[in-house]
Amino acid sequence: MSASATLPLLILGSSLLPGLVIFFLPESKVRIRTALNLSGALLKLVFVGVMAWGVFNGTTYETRLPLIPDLEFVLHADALSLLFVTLSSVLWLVTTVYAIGYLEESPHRSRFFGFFSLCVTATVGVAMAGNLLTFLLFYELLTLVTYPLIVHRGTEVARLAGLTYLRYTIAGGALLMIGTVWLYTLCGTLEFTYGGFVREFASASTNRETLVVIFVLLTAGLGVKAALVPLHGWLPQAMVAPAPVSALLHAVAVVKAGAFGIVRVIYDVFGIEFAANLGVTLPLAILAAVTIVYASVRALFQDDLKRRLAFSTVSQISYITLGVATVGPIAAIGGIVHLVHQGLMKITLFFCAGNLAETLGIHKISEMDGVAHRMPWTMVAFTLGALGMVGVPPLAGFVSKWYLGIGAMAAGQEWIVAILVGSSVLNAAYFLPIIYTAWFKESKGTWPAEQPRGRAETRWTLLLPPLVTALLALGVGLLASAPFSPLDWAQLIAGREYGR
Amino acid sequence: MDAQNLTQWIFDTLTGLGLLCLAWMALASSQLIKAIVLFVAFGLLMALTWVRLDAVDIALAEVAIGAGLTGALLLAALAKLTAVQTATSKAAHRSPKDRAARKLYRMPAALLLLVAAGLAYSVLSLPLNSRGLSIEVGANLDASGVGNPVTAVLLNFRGYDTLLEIFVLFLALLGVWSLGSLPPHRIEPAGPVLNTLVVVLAPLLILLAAYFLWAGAHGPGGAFQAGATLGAAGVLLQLAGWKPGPGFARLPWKLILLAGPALFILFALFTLVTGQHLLEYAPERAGILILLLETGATFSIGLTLAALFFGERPDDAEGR
Amino acid sequence: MEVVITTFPWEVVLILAPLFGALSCFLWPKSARYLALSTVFVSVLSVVALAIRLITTGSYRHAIGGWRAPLGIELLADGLSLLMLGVTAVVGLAITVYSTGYFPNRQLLRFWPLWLLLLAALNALFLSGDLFNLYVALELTGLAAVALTALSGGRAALISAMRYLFATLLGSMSYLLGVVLIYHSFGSLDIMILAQRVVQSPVVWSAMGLMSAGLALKTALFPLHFWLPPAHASAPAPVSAALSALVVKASFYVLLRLWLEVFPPGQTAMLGELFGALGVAAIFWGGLQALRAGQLKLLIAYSTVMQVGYFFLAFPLAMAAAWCGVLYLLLSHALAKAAMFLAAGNIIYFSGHDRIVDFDRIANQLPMTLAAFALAGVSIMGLPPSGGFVAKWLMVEASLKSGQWWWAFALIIGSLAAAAYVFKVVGHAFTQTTVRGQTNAVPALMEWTALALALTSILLGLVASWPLAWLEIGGMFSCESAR
Amino acid sequence: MTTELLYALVGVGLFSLGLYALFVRANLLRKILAVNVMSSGVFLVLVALARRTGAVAPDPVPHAMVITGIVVAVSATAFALMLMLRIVQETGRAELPDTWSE
Repeated sequence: MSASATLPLLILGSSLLPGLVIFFLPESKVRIRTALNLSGALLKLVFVGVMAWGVFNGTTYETRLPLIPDLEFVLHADALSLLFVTLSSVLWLVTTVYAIGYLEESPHRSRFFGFFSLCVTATVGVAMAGNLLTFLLFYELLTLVTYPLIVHRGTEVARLAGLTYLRYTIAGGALLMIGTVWLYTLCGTLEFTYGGFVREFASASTNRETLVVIFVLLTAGLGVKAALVPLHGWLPQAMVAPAPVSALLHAVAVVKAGAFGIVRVIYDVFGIEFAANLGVTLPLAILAAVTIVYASVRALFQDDLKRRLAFSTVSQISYITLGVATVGPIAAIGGIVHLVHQGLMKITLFFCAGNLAETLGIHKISEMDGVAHRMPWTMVAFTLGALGMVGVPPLAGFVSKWYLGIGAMAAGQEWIVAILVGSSVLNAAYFLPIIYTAWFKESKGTWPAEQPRGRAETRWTLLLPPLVTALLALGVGLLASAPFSPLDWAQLIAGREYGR
Repeated sequence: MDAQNLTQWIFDTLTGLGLLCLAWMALASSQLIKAIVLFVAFGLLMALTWVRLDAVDIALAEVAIGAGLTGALLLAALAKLTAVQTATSKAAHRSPKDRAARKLYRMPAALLLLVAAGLAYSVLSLPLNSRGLSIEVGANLDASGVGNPVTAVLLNFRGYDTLLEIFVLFLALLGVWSLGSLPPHRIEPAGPVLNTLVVVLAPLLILLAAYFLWAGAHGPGGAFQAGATLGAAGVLLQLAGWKPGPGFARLPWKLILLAGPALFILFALFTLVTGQHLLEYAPERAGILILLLETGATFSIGLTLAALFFGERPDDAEGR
Repeated sequence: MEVVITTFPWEVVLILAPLFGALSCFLWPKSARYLALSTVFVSVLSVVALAIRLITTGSYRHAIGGWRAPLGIELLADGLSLLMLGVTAVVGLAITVYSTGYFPNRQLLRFWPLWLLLLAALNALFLSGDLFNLYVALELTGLAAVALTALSGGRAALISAMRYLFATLLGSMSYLLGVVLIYHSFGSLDIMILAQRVVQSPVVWSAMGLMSAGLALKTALFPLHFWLPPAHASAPAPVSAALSALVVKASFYVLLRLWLEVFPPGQTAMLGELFGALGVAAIFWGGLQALRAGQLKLLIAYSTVMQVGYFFLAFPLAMAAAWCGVLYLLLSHALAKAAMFLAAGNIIYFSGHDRIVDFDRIANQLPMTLAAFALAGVSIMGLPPSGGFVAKWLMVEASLKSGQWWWAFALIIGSLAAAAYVFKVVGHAFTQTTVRGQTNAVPALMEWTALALALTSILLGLVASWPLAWLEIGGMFSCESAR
Repeated sequence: MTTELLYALVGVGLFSLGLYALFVRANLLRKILAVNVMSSGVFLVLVALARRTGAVAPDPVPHAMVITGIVVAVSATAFALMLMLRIVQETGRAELPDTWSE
């Protein structure tokens, strides 16, 4: 097998094998486990780097293995998948470091890190899937391996949350499968191709209604993980999981897989023009807009910090959908780049929330008075992330929203701009108070459950990750126009999808 | 039609009706003992029917196994049933279930009539004469090594069926033995009359078995009939109050028990290593091989049937 | 060497070895365990050899006693039988290994000969090309299965064994009457000969009805499933595994053979629709009962009822993709279900009960067992990557292709129900409340066996192209040309 | 109607009768009898129809099949009877309870 065919497998293996090994490690072997985790994560970064360079120089990486008669297991790396792969492998490294610190002394860590690695493997698989079958395969795998992470705590609440999660995702998977098989019976292929494969294979023979139904099935199946209203119900409940899990779930793994899937379906399955003249993009855009507004409003009334962040995720993730559903290259750029930006900002926020909970036992916003004086660095990171979410220049969020807005104008859909403005106001309304409380209110002096204080405000393993991600979020905003910046990639992708 | 045909026809009709009536009475009678006796009678009438249908081999098998041994098994079971029921502390209260069930199954009854009608119709739609495989059998009878076509089919043409079927018998014994043992119970010892009868009858039966075994090659008879009569001898001995000791679960007896299946398997393995087809006998040797097989089968069948009549594993019976 | 493998009658070994093993286990109980293990090992090897022979030389027949059909009985080795023999060998090996640890000694002695006879019966059945011989094999299978069910000797076990016995006897009787009618109208018992001779007629109608009904009863197709859940739930775990994984499949295999080769196509359509409808009913009913079940083994048993429903969905579709899908389902279900029952056995062995709500901490105490259960569950609910997924894919594809989308709908609903009851168990296994009652350690071998089976059922999802290719040996249908 | 068909019909009758009794009777011994009657019915059909060979001797293959069948039947019966006795020992009744659970 040639190098270009093995590299995708190596990228999968770099998290798969450590995960499998870790399962069989006894709890006490902390060092080996940590070593395995970190080396796996670093190795993956290296491989991804190599692949990025290759793709930039026009090498095509593709792995094909037989799976079902006439249907292959295909991994390949185009610009879009590379964007997602890079994001997930970077954030996996950071989150691993964080998780190691976060879970110190807690039970069943082998199990936890095992599934953690599998979770990333599945995500990377989703990113590199070369046809809808392979995508479905990893998408379902993702469902299965995240379940143990959600019920990790083993409380009754966790069990029920896990059940809800499965109800949504398994049902979604079923819809996705029907859609996929149906599409296959019509087109005889499932290969992702620029501009979509449905157009040439199906448009002649089959009637449009069928295709619309299939589109609905697929987007509904993906919308569950992408938390499109009204399919978002599982997300806030999944908050019972340990902080690193929620961080990964919200920034990279589950939610992103859904959004990424929608992007794939619209661009590489149906093709944007074809989807547009099927007349399915506008309803999708409207649904996304509704989600954005509704979730922001819900977020306003949450006192529990993680729940507020959860609803914020629901709203922010729909920017991606909105971006691709707005037919037009510029909006597309905004949506695609938000895949990365939202990830960086949101993971920062969850890390910080985790720190507050872990060090001071703070879970509610009402308990945060003056916490910034107790944990300044954490709150700096938090503030950066929050402001980014609101869309304050020159932070990452601003860039996304800017392109979305311009794109909407260019596509002649001004109403979207109104949505953006409105949602930004709402974001401000639910983030700024937190920042205000944290920095300017008098602290009550005592914290719900304070851990013995070390030299730093908390363990460095907990402090470093949020700072790194916050800086990244700042960086991608500042250096947006630099080569290899997410924005640069997004432009490349949108260019290809719109055939320029 | 002429007189002979008429009488035949009357005879057939009466036999047929008799079979149906006996079966119905056996299944409907209120007391179990009566049911069993009627069932045995049914078996005997079946035997008569077999003779009428020119199936003497089956008639013998029916008398020996169908009516004889099954009857004995049933009676023994009934005796044990009452014994066990009294032995177990739990009260054996009758339930009105039969009646309830009958109500419940009115519908199926109607449906069943339909099924029966359909079956009858399809049977009637069969062609009035067909040779089946009789021609093929006749053509190859000389090569089979025996003169009796039924034995030829059983031991040669379709010997594989017989192999599996001997294992079914063995399996039944294993199953019965694996069910463990019943609580202690005693069946009424036979009276002096029976005892003397046994003394006379048992040897006779053994002789009869030997005859059947020998006759099977050319005329009616064969391993099953022989084995069954041998089994009957064993049953008689037990009726006379004789009990097999734990030794009967030990190797030598086990070997006799397995004589039939073991011989079959050995032959099969032999044909396998010599590169022939499974259970293939050279025509010149077929006769003797079949007789050998039948002898083994006779012993195992007889012993197995006797053991089945006794019920639990001899050493278990001791062990309690 | 090559020549030996491609000419030696391995199918005969597959029948004789277990029979011989059963006899020797009965004669020398002291060394029964090793005799049994070696027997099973031999049969695994001969299946491999048979596979090589079939792949190189194609399907073939073995005239027993040198008498060709119609006078004699011919063994029939093709892709379909190879598939069934293979799964029997694999599952059989696993169960044999597992049983050495599971049973108390006294039961173990009684288990071996019965178990080997069951294996022999199954092999004989999957190889037989003769209707009456199939009847004898069916009886052997049924009696062995019942005897094994009653092995533990508890009240529930005995009662359910009795019910099972009546069901299986009734099934064989009905089948036999069908055989009688077929024989007397076409003058042969050999499947291949009948394939040419059978033509539509009232006799064939009733024969088809009788045989199908009898076999459906033995396969526990709703509403004839009443005997299955109690039997599979109250038998010892390894036996339950064998019953669900292999015995149920045996009668279904016979039905499939008759359907594909004997029954005239014109006549099967209506019955096919009926089978499909009953299959759907089975899926819903089985799923519902499995969800309501409070005990693990009962849950798994009802899951079998449901999966049997899946099998019968192929009849109305009656196209290559559907047959391949169903056969692949047989394969993966056998492995997965066996793994599930063995896992359940571990849990019972460990905690002395199988009440699902009290499974706290199983995830920590028996991680490998739970992993086995969950992985098998993935295959049962047909999620990728697993054999179950491939099967589901093929069947859904077939039903959408033929425009009969409602069967696909039933399939999907079924897999959702399956997910629900599998995760009901898994969820309770993760909870952390303190464990009541004393526990005893499970031998590692038992845990590994269950896990190995489960992994195999997952692996089937990744190597689907080979088994599906072997299935085509003998050319009953082609999975490639399915589309 | 010929002898063969007459007896074949009787066989069908016995089969149906046994089937009915198997459903309706609760007592296990009766159920076992019913199964035996059923099998006798099947055998009767098998042998009766084997006599349609006209003048020459009947087709021997069905005869062999029936002898095999009889042995299978007696094996099943013996096993069923022992199973029944064990159930009686456990429950005190020769009947199957409606619910199977402990």
